Amino acid sequence: MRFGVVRFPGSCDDVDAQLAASRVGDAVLLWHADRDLHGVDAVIIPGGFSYGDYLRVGAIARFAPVMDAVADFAREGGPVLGICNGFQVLCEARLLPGALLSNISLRFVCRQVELEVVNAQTSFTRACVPGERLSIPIKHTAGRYYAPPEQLEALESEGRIVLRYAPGHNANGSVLDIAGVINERGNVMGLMPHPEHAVDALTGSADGLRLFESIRDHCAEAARSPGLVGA
Amino acid sequence: MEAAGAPGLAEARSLGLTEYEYGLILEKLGREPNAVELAMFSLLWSEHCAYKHSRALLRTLPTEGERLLMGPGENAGAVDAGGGFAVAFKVESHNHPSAVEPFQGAATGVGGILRDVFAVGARPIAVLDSLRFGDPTAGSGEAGSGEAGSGDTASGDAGPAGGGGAGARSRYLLDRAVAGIGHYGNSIGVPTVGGEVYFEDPYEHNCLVNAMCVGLVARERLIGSAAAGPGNVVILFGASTGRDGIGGASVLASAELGEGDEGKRPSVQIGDPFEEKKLLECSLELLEQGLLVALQDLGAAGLTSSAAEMASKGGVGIDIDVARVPLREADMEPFEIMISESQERMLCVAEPERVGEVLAVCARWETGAAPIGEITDSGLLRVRRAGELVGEVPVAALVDECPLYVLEPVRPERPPYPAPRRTLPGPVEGAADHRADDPGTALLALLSAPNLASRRALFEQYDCMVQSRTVRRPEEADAAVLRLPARPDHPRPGLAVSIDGNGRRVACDPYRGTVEAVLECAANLACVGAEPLGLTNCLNFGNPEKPHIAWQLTESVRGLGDACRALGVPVVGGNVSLYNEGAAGPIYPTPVVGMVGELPDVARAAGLGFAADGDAIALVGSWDPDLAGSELERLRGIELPNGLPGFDLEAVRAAQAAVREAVRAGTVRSAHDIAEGGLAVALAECCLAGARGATVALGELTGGGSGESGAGVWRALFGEGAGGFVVSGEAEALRALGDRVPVALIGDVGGDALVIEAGGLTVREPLAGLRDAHAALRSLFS
Amino acid sequence: MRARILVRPKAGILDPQGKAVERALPALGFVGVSDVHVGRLIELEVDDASQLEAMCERLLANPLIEDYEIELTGGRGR
Amino acid sequence: MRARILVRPKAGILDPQGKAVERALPALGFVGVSDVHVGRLIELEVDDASQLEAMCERLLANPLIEDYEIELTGGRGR
Ligand SMILES: Nc1ncnc2c1ncn2[C@@H]1O[C@H](COP(=O)(O)OP(=O)(O)O)[C@@H](O)[C@H]1O
Ligand SMILES: [Mg+2]
Repeated sequence: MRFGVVRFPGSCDDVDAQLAASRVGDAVLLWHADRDLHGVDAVIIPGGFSYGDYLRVGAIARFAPVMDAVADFAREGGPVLGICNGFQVLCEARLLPGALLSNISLRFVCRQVELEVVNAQTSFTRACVPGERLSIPIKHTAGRYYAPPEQLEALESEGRIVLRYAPGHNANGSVLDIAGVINERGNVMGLMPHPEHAVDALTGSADGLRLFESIRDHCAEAARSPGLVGA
Repeated sequence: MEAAGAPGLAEARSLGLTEYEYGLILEKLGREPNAVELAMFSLLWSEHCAYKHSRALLRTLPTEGERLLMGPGENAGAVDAGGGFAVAFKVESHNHPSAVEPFQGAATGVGGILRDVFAVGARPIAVLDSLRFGDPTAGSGEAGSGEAGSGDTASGDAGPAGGGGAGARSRYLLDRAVAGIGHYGNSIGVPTVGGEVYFEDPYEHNCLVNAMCVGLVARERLIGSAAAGPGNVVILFGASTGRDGIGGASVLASAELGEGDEGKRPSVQIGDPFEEKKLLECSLELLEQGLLVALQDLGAAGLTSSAAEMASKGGVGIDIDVARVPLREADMEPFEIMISESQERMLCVAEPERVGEVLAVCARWETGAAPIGEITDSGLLRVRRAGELVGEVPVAALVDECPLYVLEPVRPERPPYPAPRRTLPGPVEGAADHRADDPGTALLALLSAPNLASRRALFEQYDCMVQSRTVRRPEEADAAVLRLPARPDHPRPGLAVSIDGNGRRVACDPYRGTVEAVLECAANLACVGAEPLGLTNCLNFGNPEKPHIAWQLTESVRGLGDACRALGVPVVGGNVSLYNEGAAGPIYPTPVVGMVGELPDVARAAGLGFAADGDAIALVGSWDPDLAGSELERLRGIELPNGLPGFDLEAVRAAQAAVREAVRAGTVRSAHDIAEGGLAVALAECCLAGARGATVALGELTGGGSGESGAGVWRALFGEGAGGFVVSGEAEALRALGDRVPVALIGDVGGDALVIEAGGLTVREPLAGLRDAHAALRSLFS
Repeated sequence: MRARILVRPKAGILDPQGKAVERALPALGFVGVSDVHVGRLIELEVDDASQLEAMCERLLANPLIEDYEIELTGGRGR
Repeated sequence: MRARILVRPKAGILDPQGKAVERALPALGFVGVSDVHVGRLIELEVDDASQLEAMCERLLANPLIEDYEIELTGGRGR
């Protein structure tokens, strides 16, 4: 299978995501100005500071030509994972509900945190065990997840809160300790923590690999039974 | 050229040139300089650009080495990192801009050093920062200013407010400088993997912000900045040019900041890391495609300095037409365009038939680019505006013929600094009676002292992991460890980096203090199993025209050279920042030393934390600590001693080699060098990093001095000096190290407290208490 | 035409920047300040002011978390 | 009293945000927009409006790189 990692001007964790994904499959970079996804099986919108994070995080990147293609890909059920800035971009693009506000501390925070897998049945977490804890770093200034109350209720009741910060690990003030959410159809997920920086015990943890493996397994299954999309 | 409307001597002086220097310019030109020419001379002949007071000293530093690829003189030095890679690195100061506007000053400091590294073709893979501020706990306990302006810079509302006392100002500077460094490094995707910060009163009116960058490049891709090939095209790319920092080099960096500095403030330079990210990727792509003859960043003195340096190195001339420079503000004068310090710009030279391709790569990265001139064989820097000649100066006169000044060093009778502020009760005189004091209290006071407390609250504001190379993060080991691509012979090779320099100890003894800084840096590398490849340094000093400062500088450089020779490490480059003085006098002399080392297997890099219960703990090295100039004496408000005790360089080198090899062989499970706060603090740090207690008996180490006053005990616990390490591992393995260097087994890992028996005194502190004390800086950032 | 767009955090959404200012002011000796909110100010020159609303909806503000207000401030220049 | 403080980058000082917005708008089909600047909007309730100037100088704006403008907008509430 092949992952495509979008590169915007100002993307920083694009190569990291590519390296991480290439541990479980092929991975190529997708240029922001290109409307073609070159036949990839899954898309990753990586972390960084697309367009300098100017105006509002993710606000400008969402209009890059490649995002039209990503939206089409998502509409057809293709798996899209947004990490950190990528999560912010997906929210701005309305491919995911909610928004990411500045951390309550107003500071950038880089820290290894513990996550709880709330839903292990998504295409992005199927290699995890429900309730399992993952050690994955965060690094961001605007990671406080917000959604209006009715939206939150829906997210919770539909199992769309996929990852939560474990008690004591919510460093940004996210509502309901939300670290990662998924769309209704189950094929677009965003999370603030960086699984691509947790793929090797040597650099801290290998727990993040589980997300990449999940996507790989999902794509393999989808390939075996065409027509199957989402979770 | 006509000297019509020549500005004359008075103007020259107001730009910082002396009458003598102005006379020299007349001589070299054979006429009076016009405004454009005078502006260019005033900047290139400033201390910052010309190294007028330091060049002769710098020539004494050892710059040769087997692994050296690029020595001082290029934008960054480079050494062979093995496996076909070169590692380029340099440290640079941004002190004065940071004192004026700490967020932007620190941010643009990082931006500047990054450009120096990618100017030689290397991808920046790590940033380190070295900071000095006044005491953040000084004055009232009242909250400081600037709280509102933390982290989020896109909307950072920092009031650079005064008020709240000296401590509040220092907290504000610290807060904003750290935020600025993080803002730039994080946004551009280069990890900030290490650094250091000290808080001392002499920095209160003149903070120091030094940043170091390390870059990686395939050996054959290293590129120099020598312009070549008359007829080749000079292209300016990156951000457009505005009035940023005009006069910066002369006014800001070469004069003392004094009472009247408000009025002298040139427009502050604003950093745009997004622009730099594009510039970085664009530059590396240009090099990868082999489109460039030479590449140079724009830093202090902007286009003038960059063009002149490139021409000088290549022995050619350059013609520039300022009308072709993309401007951010209309109606800029030619002299303004030539000296603007707008950030995020680079200059390159390309063959005419390659220009189209160069511009295409720039366009792809949405980076502005314009051919602004060409290489000539005239040996002149000629400035035109839409064809009309507006300035013409021999390159050699600008770059190489600035007068150099001879220092007139005079040793002061004693270090010319007031005693530190006393914050810990205890004997004032070093030799007084210690028996009444409690070493446990002293240990906690030391752990929570601003100079020793955990830096977590700072470094958590830095992305330390982007680029996926960071194997040892801050506070995990004495040096940051970055892995390199696997090689056939080594599956996990790596680099280790560290930056060090304790100005207070240099103030006590400029020679030995500087030697110690180099040794400490090398010790940090040894603890992760790394061998130094090269060294960079930034010499932060006061006004060198003052005899005692000249002496500090001379002695410090002598120490730097001797230490480098003793370790066999070449100086690959650096930076000098002089005139660091405030209303209350000069800063502590502060040579900051950055080192890069190599290690064969990053998986073996030892952490500093105790790793397993039951492990034995050993003290390695011929360690002979002394309280003179120690952090304990500082807390007690004891005057700086006039000189530091000597040490045996050869013995220190042997101890480092032994530790390095033990780490590489895997015979020790943790390693930590003993530095500020002495052995007791080092042990506490090992406990905290490993989240394990330890029981230690110092026995004989309290030495002959353990007599009546108890001084020997205190010296053993809290004395400082070079060459000591705390390691842990299996007792047998540790004992075996004793074949090569002095080793004393002093205790065992385990429990949830640190217990130290020393000459009849017992320190017993639960881990939780140590942890709370160590977290003292947290409150500065809440 | 010169336009000014005021973007504010929606009521009810925590505004830590406003809170931080509110906390910092008393420490500097300013009392009697409350209900502080920090938002964004965007000023621009626009030929066709009827576009502004759409610009705000699509780019300049995020209606989920922000309110905006458009003010036309007349002639050219800033 | 309700006050509104407009904080903007000083003329001549680089404004990367303004530049970014200016570049983004045409791509969204909004043409004829120029001279875009992004600043901050601070709104607050203050008892003594004569303090505002000092508050701006010391905390709300960074006078080295920003200009500010104080507007009193009358009654309470936001
Ligand atoms: N303390 C020092 N030790 C060794 N080399 C130095 C030192 N200070 C400056 N240099 C070298 O002198 C040259 C000029 O430095 P600088 O003007 O700071 O360069 P740049 O303009 O590229 O930043 C550089 O090659 C630098 O490495
Ligand atoms: Mg340079």
